Amino acid sequence: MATSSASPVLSGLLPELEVVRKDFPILERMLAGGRPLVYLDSANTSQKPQVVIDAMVDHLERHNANIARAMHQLGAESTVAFEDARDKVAAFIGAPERDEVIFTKNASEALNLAAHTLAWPGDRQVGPGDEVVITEMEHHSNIVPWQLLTQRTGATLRWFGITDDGQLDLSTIDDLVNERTKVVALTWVSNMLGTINPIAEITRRAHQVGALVVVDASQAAPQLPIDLTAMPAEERPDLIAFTGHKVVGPTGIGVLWGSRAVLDQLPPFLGGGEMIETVRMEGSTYAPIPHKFEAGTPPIVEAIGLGAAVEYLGHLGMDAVHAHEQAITAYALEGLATVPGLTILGPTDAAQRGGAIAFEVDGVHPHDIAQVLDSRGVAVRAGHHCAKPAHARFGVQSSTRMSSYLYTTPAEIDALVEGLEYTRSYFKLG
Amino acid sequence: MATSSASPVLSGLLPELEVVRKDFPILERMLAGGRPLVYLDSANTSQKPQVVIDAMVDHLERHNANIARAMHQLGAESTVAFEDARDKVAAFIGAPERDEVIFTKNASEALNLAAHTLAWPGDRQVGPGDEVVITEMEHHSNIVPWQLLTQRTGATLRWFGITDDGQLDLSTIDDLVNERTKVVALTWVSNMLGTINPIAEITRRAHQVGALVVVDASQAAPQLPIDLTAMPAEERPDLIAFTGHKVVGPTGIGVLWGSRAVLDQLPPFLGGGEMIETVRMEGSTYAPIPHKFEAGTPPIVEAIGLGAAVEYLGHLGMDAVHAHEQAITAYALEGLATVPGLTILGPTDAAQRGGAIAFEVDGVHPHDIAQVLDSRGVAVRAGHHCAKPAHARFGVQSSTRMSSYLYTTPAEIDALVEGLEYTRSYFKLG
Amino acid sequence: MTAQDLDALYQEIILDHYKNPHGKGLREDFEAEVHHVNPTCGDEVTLRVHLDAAGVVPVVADVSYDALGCSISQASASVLYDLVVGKSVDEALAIHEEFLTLMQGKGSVEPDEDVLEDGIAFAGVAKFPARVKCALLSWMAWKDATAQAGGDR
Amino acid sequence: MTAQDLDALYQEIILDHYKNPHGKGLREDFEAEVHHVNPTCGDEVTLRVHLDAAGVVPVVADVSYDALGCSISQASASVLYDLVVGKSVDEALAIHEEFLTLMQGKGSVEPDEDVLEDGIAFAGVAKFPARVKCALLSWMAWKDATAQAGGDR
Ligand SMILES: Cc1ncc(COP(=O)(O)O)c(C=O)c1O
Ligand SMILES: Cc1ncc(COP(=O)(O)O)c(C=O)c1O
Repeated sequence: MATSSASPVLSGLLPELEVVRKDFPILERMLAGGRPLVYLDSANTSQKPQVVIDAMVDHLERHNANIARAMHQLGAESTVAFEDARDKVAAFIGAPERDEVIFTKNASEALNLAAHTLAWPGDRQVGPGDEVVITEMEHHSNIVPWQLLTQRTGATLRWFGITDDGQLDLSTIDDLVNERTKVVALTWVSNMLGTINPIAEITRRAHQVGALVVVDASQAAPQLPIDLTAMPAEERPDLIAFTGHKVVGPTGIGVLWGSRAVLDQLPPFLGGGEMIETVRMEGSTYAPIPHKFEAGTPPIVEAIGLGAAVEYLGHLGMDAVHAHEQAITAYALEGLATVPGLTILGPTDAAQRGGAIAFEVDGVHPHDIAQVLDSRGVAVRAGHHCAKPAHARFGVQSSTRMSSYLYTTPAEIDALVEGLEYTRSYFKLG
Repeated sequence: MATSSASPVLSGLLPELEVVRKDFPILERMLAGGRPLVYLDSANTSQKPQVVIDAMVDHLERHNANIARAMHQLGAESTVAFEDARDKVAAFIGAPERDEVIFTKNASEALNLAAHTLAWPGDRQVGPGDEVVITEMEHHSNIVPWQLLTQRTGATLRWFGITDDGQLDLSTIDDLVNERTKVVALTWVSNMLGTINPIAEITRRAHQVGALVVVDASQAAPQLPIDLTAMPAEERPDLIAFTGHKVVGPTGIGVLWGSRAVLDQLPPFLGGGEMIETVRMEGSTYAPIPHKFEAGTPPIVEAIGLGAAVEYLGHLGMDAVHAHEQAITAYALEGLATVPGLTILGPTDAAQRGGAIAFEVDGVHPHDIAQVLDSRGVAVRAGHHCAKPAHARFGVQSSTRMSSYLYTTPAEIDALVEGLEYTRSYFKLG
Repeated sequence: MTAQDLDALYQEIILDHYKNPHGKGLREDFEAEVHHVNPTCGDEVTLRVHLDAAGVVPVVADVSYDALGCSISQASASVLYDLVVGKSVDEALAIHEEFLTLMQGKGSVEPDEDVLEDGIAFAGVAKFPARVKCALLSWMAWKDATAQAGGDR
Repeated sequence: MTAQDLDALYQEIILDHYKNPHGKGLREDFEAEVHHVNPTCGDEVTLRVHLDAAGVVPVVADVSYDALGCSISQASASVLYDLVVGKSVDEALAIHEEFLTLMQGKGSVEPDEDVLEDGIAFAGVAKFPARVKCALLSWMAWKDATAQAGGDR
């Protein structure tokens, strides 16, 4: 199936793709029925290279200890490994300061950290009369926290709509983002439509009215080179969230990057060990960032795994990863267009979108498509992909989504397209 | 050093201790200077048996996929493995219902989940005039969340004091726990003093006045057999928190157990994917427990590691683990008593305490003790152990803490005691 | 899963019900209406129950529904309609119980064709944990609506 | 670490200052008082700075302090006292700079005995990241207090 022998040669693919694939043990997996795995669900979670797994195992087998608090050799090794991981993540996104990188458990916690701390007294507190702006194409993890915040504080939630071709409808921006706007929270790359949003432009406008900009980079970080330091300050978001398991790292780890100025303004979120300066029963004072937002024992081995992951991506080069994604996406868009009755949701120009492609096939429900594909070893996602409002916007209740990553081959896309044809015949759609 | 040949034979030790130790790869580690590791910092974090590491590696190399949402074979495997881990954790604590087990990132998040959700509208909301009762011997992670809750809601924080011999001072219980009390939050086993608190008695009193009882079981779960179902309802806490990395599991995973009745009363905490029933831009409805409190991609591989960990403990038998801990603790208390100028903080009867033993040595600061011990391969903790108020209660600013676990040998205790004698001579204390 | 498993899942009977669902649509006579969602995938059903309480035992006079979902969830609503309408509420609840047992049996329960009729085609679904929820969506909604209509006293 | 490392860390000079700290205690003449904590371990220092601004350049007239902490943090406060009291604020800040460079050098910086005097004994501490904070606690407090007293204009 997914061997290079059968692959067409596309320009833009990662050099030595077959060698890169060998880094990922799971890609050798044979599924029931003797089929090789064709993993096209990377926007859901990415697979892990051996070096990430090995970094975690080495830590657990040789260096495991709690960090910061421990005054012995293992504790020192563990602390250094954990803080090195922070350096690596900071380098990965070009963070102006390494202490601006906060480790959370996933992107959802990072986004909730932002939304929760804005509810409590502080320079940025959101209250009645204030407005929070999101978009209709957000993942639920960037919708529900803001619904809870606005419901609980009496603020108003507003949102950007989506155009028919799957872009944010910016025609209303001057109305939506106004002097009452306290926060603009939006995704960089949509996990359903694939749309890449104009973060710089929206941030500039939001900053003009003094609003905080929170960017969900969960789908951007795996695919786009990010260099926060290189961004002009007025176009640089204030807070950025992403999740470890989508950038070839483990589960249990996410990142909130925030500018020091903003993080210093936010009150603490989770309280507990490590985030304090001093504790008395009558009251406590808090440590500076990043510790202020890292209560309790952090995901140590997970941070170390994430450090190895972003280093791995760095070695491949995020430009190369992005080019690969675009080449595969273009090839997939072409292939999918040959399937009768198939409609793509979102932009159809590979250069303007991420690698997640959601589609419908007339006459077959997404679950049934995913099930038939699965019987052929092809793993895709079916459902609402945690983006119900975006689905509702297009009048569909669910869709099928294929999503590639740096290890995806053109032959795997061929397997998908063949699988879809087989699905149509299985359900007797002429 | 830590070999069985030199060990005295104590009754109560785990059978085949040397074989058990072979399960933990890190225990073979040689430190700088060619010294074997003597790890006496298990109350800080425990070491991991090979089976936990292997379970994680197998998942990452062969079954990695996101859970619940995925409709393919890997997704099904991953979901089953994750939910099996929930079953194992439920069995480990004798939970009345497996869906009452919520996965968090650590104990701190679990305690914050409780404290945060009590701030928002719901049947249990805490407000002005209400009282929250904690104790002076809590870990910071069970102090700061309640300080934040009471500060933010206008409620009052009160606390149990500690007697001179390191027990909770219950003489004031009828005053402290009264009809204004909404929450009583306390630790089962102190991580500094080792005290085991009378959870049943305090819960009974709290339930009489209708207060919610939150128990921090971070130090109890590793050491004491827990069977929630066997507890009389009036003595069963409403919420219990513990952390994976102290029960031979990985970092990045914690547990909040709560009775369904109480969890159903609490509003959502983190909002996002997986915790919803349906999402519209105008508002959302939420999934039933456990998902309601598990927003976003959970710590999947960490839950699987934790499942393997509690299964491992189950195979050893928590009664046997507890007996081992008591035997080692008794031996350690005896050995420490021979060191001139050494004072133990907390109860000195091994049968009435957990395995963490904090102490002072006249004329040497805890950091210096820990440093000298480290030069001999003996890993202990020095500082306030995230229990500043308990230290302040005894007029000390920091202490040295040794903490054993199921893999600790009497010979390791001997190494500690010898190390302390060496420390005294190093600092020229007669 | 293999191609064989696939055929076990998608029995002809299921595909027939999917293409031509019985009793579909929302009708006006009803005592209770519920809306159930499968949060994992978003499948939805709105379902109404109409009970006839005139006789000695209440009878399921109609089950009308509007469902969005996959072939399994659509077909199971259609089979539900066939199996319960016209039965006494007690009989219908017994059938519900039997179907539930089949679906939760992980493939180890032998279905009774006399009771479940076309429902036996779902035996293959029981082997796919991810799809069991699809098959049960309308059945759970029906039980809920029946309880709200007072049918389960 | 090895026994050798241990001796590099605990130089005799450090142990002497620890046993007999110079300038310890809080004295009444001061323009600024600060309280610094090492959150990791809880070590604390309360430190007062008294500047004499009568002359052309302000001079550090006194540094008085009360500290709770390990041998390293106590000894470094004592050495701080010796090194800065009597110096002009500018000189003292230069010494501070030099000490900071030494401590952050991970063991690769060669200390200048003419400037740091007994402070060179801390060269061994620089190899122990966990202890660098101990050595710097009172020095950071002094800088902060000096700034508050207007000494760093
Ligand atoms: C009694 C107690 N509570 C809470 C915690 C916090 O656990 P974690 O740091 O894993 O959140 C600890 C351990 O550090 C503890 O000993
Ligand atoms: C755009 C987007 N935002 C947020 C998330 C949430 O990430 P996590 O589930 O790791 O918290 C995801 C992935 O599920 C996503 O695709």
